[in-house]
Amino acid sequence: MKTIIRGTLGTLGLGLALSVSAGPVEDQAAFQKYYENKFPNTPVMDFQNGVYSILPEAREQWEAIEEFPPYEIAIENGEKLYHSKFANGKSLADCFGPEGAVRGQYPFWDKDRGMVITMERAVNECREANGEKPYGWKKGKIADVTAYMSFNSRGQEVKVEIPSDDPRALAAYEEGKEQFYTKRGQLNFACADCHMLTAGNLYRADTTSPAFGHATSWPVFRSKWQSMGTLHRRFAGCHTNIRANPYKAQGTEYSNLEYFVTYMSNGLEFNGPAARK
Amino acid sequence: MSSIRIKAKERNGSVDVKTLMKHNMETGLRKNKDGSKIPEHWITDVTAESGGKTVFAAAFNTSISKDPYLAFAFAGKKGDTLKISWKDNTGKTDSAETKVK
Amino acid sequence: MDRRSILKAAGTISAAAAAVAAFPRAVFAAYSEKAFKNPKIEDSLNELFGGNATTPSGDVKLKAPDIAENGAVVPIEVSTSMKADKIAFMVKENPNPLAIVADIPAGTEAIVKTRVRMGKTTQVTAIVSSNGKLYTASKEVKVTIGGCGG
Amino acid sequence: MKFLAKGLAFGMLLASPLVIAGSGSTADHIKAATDAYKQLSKDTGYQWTVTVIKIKEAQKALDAGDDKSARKLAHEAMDLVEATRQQAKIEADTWKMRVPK
Repeated sequence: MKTIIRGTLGTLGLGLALSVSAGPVEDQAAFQKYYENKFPNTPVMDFQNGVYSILPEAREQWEAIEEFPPYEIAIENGEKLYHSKFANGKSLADCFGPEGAVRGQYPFWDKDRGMVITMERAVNECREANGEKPYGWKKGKIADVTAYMSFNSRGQEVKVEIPSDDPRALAAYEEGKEQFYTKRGQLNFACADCHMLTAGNLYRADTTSPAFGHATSWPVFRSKWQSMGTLHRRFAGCHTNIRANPYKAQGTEYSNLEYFVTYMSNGLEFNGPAARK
Repeated sequence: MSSIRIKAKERNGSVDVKTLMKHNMETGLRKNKDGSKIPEHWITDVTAESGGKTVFAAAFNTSISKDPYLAFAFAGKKGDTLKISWKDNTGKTDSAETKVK
Repeated sequence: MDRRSILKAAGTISAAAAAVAAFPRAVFAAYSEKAFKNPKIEDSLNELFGGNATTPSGDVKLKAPDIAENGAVVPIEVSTSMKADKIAFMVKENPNPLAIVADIPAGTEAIVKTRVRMGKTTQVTAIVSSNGKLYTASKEVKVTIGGCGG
Repeated sequence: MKFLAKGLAFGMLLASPLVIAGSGSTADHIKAATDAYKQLSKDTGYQWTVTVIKIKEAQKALDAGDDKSARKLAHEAMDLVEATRQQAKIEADTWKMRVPK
């Protein structure tokens, strides 16, 4: 199987003229197949565990960390924030229900507004609609609140939809896709270079994770940060690593990228928050 | 809220204890942005008591990771009270109690 | 919620009183400057156990990764089937190798898990005190720096 | 290679006649690099951190009265903008071949 894939890629390398006519459904199937072929020993559902799905040595340490994960403190903080009353007497629970177990509904395409709505955006919009200031996008309270909501949503299926009756949704998906596959920054890396074509290889001292499953486990407590962070914080960090100026968190670029990456992981389960290196 | 989270579960007469203590555990080696050293500040001692006696105790160096994690096991049963306390080098203390599950 | 916090500012009388109340038994492992702020493992052992003669033993189980994912958070586990009264853990290349000393009173199992920091690739050693003797297990942990995660 | 060289020359002409001509004040050269960076970023979304750093260094050198270094840094920044432009141009189509089928 591996050789077939390689052969195909080789042919593609010659044929720039080939169109990208495949739709999201075909994209997704080919994407997931790619990883299943590349990592035949990884059970499909395990891809939601990031690099630990392919790296046994690191997985043992990760499991030891998960015995009492550092994000539990964030979940507790998040629970308090989630239920604390706004000035108008309401709380996030009025927007997202008693436990905020809504992770499986995001990100989604909002036809009325013509944009991708992420869970972080929905949280801040709920706050603003109730006369509160929005949280920052990358860390702190937004990460705590979404840690709580994600924790209560564990096990929900990733099933991002790209409504076929709105061409703008497909356009947003295509933008995210292009973002994923284009080389950026002075180091000239695409997301796909590290996290697809050479996923599992060492980059200096680190093994890159498969992109299949990338969007399932957020927010994340990263040892490097020694704190919680959102997916867009990580996007920005990755871009900075390859010497590309990051885009704004929750801007169109990253929201569309999240839309694409999460759609690629359809069928897995949301399992955040998580601990990562 | 206490800085200490405890999980204590009994199995076959033995209580598995896992605890996480929120503490910066400053090594004294890190520097502020202005170049001045951040003074060392860390938990030096941890004690676990159950049924009026100490069931576990430990002393830490600054090399224990931030938000220290500690796991141990002692002879006990469901419903026992377990109290865990820490003390740091500035004299601060904290403690938390839980019932064994 | 049956958790009660007695967190108090340092230096106040109540904090001092609380500290005393929380640590009624001086016989148990108490932090000691001489043992912990000491670059020499032998000296630390002398301070802790009144001797520094050690014997490697297969009965001391040390679990630590071959390659640390992150040097700031390295999970370790020390256990033994021997009847132990104290367990200690050393990180040789750290400025002060002694990381933790744990008391194992009667009725408590000889197992300790924690997470430690190590600045570079180093030998780590678990020390078990049993019947007045010290038994050890050692291994090397590689710490890599650089890349996207570290 | 021919394509690359042509693209480069073309880009430079478009973005910074000042640099090509070698005339204008160093401040102009820094501004030209800054403008070119911003315009390219706006047009294509391609933006390199190193370019911003170079521009800052150039400004710093200029402020310190080191005109020669400042000018050199400004030109290096412009080179980076041009390299970014090439990346954007190449990637406009090339990314498609990385998509698995």
